[in-house]
Amino acid sequence: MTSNQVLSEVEFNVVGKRPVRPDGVDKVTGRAQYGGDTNLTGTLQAKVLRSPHPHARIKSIDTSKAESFPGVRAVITAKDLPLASLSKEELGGDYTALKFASDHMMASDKVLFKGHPVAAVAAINAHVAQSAMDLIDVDYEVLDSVVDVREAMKPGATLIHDELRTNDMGETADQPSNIAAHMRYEIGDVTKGFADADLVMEKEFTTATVHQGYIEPHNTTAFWNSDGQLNLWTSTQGSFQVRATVSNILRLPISKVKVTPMEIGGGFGGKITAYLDAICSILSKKTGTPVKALMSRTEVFEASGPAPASWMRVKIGVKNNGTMTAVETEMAMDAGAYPGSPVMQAIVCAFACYDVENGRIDGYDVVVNKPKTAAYRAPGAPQAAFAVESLIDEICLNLKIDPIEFRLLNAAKEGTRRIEGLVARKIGFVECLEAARTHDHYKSKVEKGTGRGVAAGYWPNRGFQSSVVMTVNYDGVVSLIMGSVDIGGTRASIAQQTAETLGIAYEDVKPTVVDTDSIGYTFITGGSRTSFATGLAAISAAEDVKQQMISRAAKIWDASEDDIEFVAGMISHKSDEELKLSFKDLARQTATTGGSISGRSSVDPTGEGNGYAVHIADVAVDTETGKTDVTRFTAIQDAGKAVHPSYVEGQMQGGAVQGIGWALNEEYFFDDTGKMLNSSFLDYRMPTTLDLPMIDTVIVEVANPGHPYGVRGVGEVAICPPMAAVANAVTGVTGHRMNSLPITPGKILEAGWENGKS
Amino acid sequence: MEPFDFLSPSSIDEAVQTLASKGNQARIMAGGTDMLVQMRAGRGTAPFVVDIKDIPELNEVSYDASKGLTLGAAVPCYRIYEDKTLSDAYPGLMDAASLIGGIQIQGRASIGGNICNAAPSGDSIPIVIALGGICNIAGANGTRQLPVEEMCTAPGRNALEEGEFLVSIHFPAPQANSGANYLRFIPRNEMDIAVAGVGSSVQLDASGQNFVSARIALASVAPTPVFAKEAGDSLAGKPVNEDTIQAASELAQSAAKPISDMRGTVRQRTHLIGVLTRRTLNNAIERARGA
Amino acid sequence: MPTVTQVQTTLNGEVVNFLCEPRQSLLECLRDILGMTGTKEGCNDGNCGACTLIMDGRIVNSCLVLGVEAEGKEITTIEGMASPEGLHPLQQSFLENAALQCGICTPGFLLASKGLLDKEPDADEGRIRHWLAGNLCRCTGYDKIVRAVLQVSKAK
Amino acid sequence: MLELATIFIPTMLQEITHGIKKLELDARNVRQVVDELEKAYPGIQERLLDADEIREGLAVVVDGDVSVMGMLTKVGEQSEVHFVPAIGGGG
Repeated sequence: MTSNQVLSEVEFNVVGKRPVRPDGVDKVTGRAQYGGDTNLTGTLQAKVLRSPHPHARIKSIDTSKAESFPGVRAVITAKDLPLASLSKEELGGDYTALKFASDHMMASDKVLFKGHPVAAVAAINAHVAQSAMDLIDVDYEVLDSVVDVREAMKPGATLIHDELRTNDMGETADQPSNIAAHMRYEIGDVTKGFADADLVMEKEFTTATVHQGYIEPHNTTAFWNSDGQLNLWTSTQGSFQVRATVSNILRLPISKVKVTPMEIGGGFGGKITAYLDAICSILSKKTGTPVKALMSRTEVFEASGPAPASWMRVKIGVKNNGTMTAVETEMAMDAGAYPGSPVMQAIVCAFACYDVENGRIDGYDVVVNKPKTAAYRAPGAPQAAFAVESLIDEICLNLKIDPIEFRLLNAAKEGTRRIEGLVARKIGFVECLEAARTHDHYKSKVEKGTGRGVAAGYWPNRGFQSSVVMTVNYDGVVSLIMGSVDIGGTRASIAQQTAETLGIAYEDVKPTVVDTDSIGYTFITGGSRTSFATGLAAISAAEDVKQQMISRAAKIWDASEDDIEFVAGMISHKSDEELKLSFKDLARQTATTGGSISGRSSVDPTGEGNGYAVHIADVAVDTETGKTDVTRFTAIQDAGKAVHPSYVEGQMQGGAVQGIGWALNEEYFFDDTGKMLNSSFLDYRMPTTLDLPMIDTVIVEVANPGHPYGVRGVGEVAICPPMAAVANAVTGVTGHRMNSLPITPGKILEAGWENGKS
Repeated sequence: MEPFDFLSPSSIDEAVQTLASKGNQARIMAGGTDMLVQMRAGRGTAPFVVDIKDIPELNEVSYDASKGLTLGAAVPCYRIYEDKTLSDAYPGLMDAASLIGGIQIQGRASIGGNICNAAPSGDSIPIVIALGGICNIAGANGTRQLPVEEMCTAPGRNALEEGEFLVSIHFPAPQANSGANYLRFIPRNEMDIAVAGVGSSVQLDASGQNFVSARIALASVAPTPVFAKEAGDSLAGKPVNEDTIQAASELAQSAAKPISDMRGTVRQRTHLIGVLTRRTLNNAIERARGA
Repeated sequence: MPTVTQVQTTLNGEVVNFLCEPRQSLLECLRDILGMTGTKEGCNDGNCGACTLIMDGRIVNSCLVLGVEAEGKEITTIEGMASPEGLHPLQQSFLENAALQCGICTPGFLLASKGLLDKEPDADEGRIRHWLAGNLCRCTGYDKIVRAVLQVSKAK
Repeated sequence: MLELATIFIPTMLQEITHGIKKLELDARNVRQVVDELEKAYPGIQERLLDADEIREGLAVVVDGDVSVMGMLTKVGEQSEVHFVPAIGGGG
């Protein structure tokens, strides 16, 4: 049994192969230029002064000592932001949204989390900036803080925003509250569904705040030129997103802002939000020189956006044969200091694996005194999957039904209507479950002292806008220009789709990621959309090239375009066998037939890729110490079509391992007031090489009907099943249901003590 | 980081003079793996950093089966576990040296530095105490010796007077039929701070069935590493069996005065001390019998 | 102004002189003074391994080495791993095995792996996992990295 | 005879539609859908729209395709129209 299987339905020439990535050599030789490697002549270094308090009113800020510190060139506070100088009327639009965005970048009146920026210094180097920053006096009036999501929801809880009122799908509540929004979706008759059940189980689950843990800290370099043009070189998942944020906060027309995305050292959703860009921009405007900022690891933990902690209640009714009759969940996720947790996305994902007639989901978006949460790989879905898949495991144990059989019995398939109402098109969940059932891992004996858990997950994989331009060089090599930042190999996967469409060699496509002035709007790299949506743009641009090449051939042969076809990289006359040109031959002749050829496309695909995954985890537990070890792990996932199977496997393995970390050891420790206590890689315990086995993979390929090669998108769903798979495995060996993440050794011991075992 | 001047004396005398002239303005650096992190966080910054790695005595590793081991205070961990003679003679020391940080840290961090850093969780300290390590300290008034168990006085504070520095640690020669082991409990398998740690050394009689003596020390369960003297002493002259080991582990538990923090609760830590004491004693016994 | 010290070191086989402040780490000196940005900063406190380089034959975190300590040392960074003849076998293996996604941890992993295989050319999976525990990667789940190192290890 | 589009009323707005979960309408785009809904159930428009665009956090889905044309999105005969949570992205 090989450890990496690909269950292919269709073979292509380039798509589905494993070429070396175009940016590979630069990345193994240290030549690749990441954001932090940017070094323009005369660059100043910036440091951001951050609040030591999770909740406080800023009474005054005295920057005078810092300003006069030798080597300091500028000091700014929120007073330097347009929010401070323009009236509500001048700002127009949604004043609250702008205030939230601007205050998140730098607090104007209150700090809402430890690490909240209050001032920034630009100096000749980072040491000087740091020393000067320590001289800034901020007078705070410390306020009570609220940290726990359920505490924050209680009536009478300390209010974080005086004006925030619950938005119940367009209806605003009368009283202020920390509940920013509530949303409910319901299908069928839930009461009747539960009444029809033979067994109804209900449990509560919680998960801790976790971080994406990308290894490269946030960084940016800004240069606000004297002509008014603002240039940014930064590490981001979305250069256009940075442009939008900066232009919004600084009240600049977007055309005045150019963002050059540098190589990015990981993001997983956490590098969608722009934290440093506006700050460096203002410092650059004040100093007239480029200004660069690099977050420390502590700043990354305390002041970028982690994934929310959550509380969830899940209730499931089943018949004795295992058929689900009704489901219900309430989910509350903490948004951090400003509204916008991913709970609304969790609503779509929570029960999307199952075909169930009756269901109700309530989601609450709750503000607390923690850093504002950001996207993290399938935002919202992993928490929901942990709760739902854990309870399903409990039901399987109760009914003595095999967990894969149970899921097969209830699996969502083509035509299944989800609770929010949408109907599944062709999806591969059943195929994933079947691949799991027949996998060597699942058939193997469970070792003594070890438990085995199974869990599933779902992510919709929606499309969004992408733009691609490609030019045909005279040597037949195609320059592929795109706006999608390459985090994990998308240059390769887009080049492969381009080569496949043009019928040319992969090596004859040269991809480049360009700045916001050089390509049409392109949405973030995230949400498992890039290989799918930017792939669609590349395919469409390649079709544009093909059409133009047909018209060139028509000129050369003095034939009608209708008589010419472009098949597998050959341009030929349909009826005259003599008239035939390879892509390269014709490329050479473009100079004399009207000049270079450029293809272009901007797309905004509307369908969903619908990713499903099933994971199997074996976890050994030392019941005397509570220590866990993942001894075997298999990730099975429907990729639709794996464009580059190695990088698909990498996404599956990486997602699984982030999930294993989330399951077992990763968490923000906060004191009672909301101060993070473990803001380092030493104490925020991400898995190391020594904590893991090889991660076996099975790529299932059930083609996505919405993409010519069947691509679905693969990055997100891989993180949805592992927490429950691991938790279910731990339950298997300890006999205790672990309903709170992370499942630390301490919690395992406590569970044993409470139940009078071990 | 605040600016500092970097001084690297090349002899003990020079170091003594340097430290005497700078007084409390100087901070001593060996591997720097703890110190640089602290200074970067604004803790313990000083106008002068005195690097003692150029001093020959601080790099000394001399082992003699009859005299024991003298381990220079700046000797990085890898030199212990990569030296087969040393790791055979002091397997407990090897246990600790090979789990401080990752391989990169072990290329720089030293046992001496670990002791002077005086963290309650210092991974090498319990085993050095269990092995009866003695600190050789140099200062303006000459040299003095101090048992390792007296070196740590509070979290991050050691018994060195101003102007003094640790030159080396001396370990008695391993006795016949002796063995030692250090284990810590961490949630991951590497790169972590001990939730609890136990170092045990035992000497058995020729039959291997009875304890001659034992020393047990604990990490992460008090403001300083703990020498659980009564726990070790309880084994002297006793037969090797589950009951005597259990009794010793219970004494070790009562010597532990842990707090609850983000790494663990009082109950968890006390429980772990019991488990780890048993496990380290059993491993040490096995090594003693195999030796 | 803070004291500035001249440091002479052998960097990737060449003798190099540079001026630095004592408080500057070797990582800073490489990146900010010498312009060698292949060595990456991930945490600046010795817990991620992104800044790993080889100093006198040992792998170290360059964020925990002062620039002044490089005096008289021999240092290998990622920039010194490939030769004009081509990539180092580990670099080639990382490419072929897709052992990198974002690539930020890659230089550190390559240097750490080189440090291992230079000493133990036949390191097995267990040894590789133990040796690389000080290098964090968040993208790959380590599987392909370990395989890439194993491939070179077995080749020897 | 013209076939009507089926509009699924989000659960939270069914209080406005007196418990009606879905209804059929003659509408050729999302704007007409909203207009028709407002005619039948005054007050529903302001729950769906914000400044004449679909409210932030919501997406209109017509026949399984997420609308990218907002109020201009075409609604066909026998189309299914849903107002569902918007989905962003992760990593």
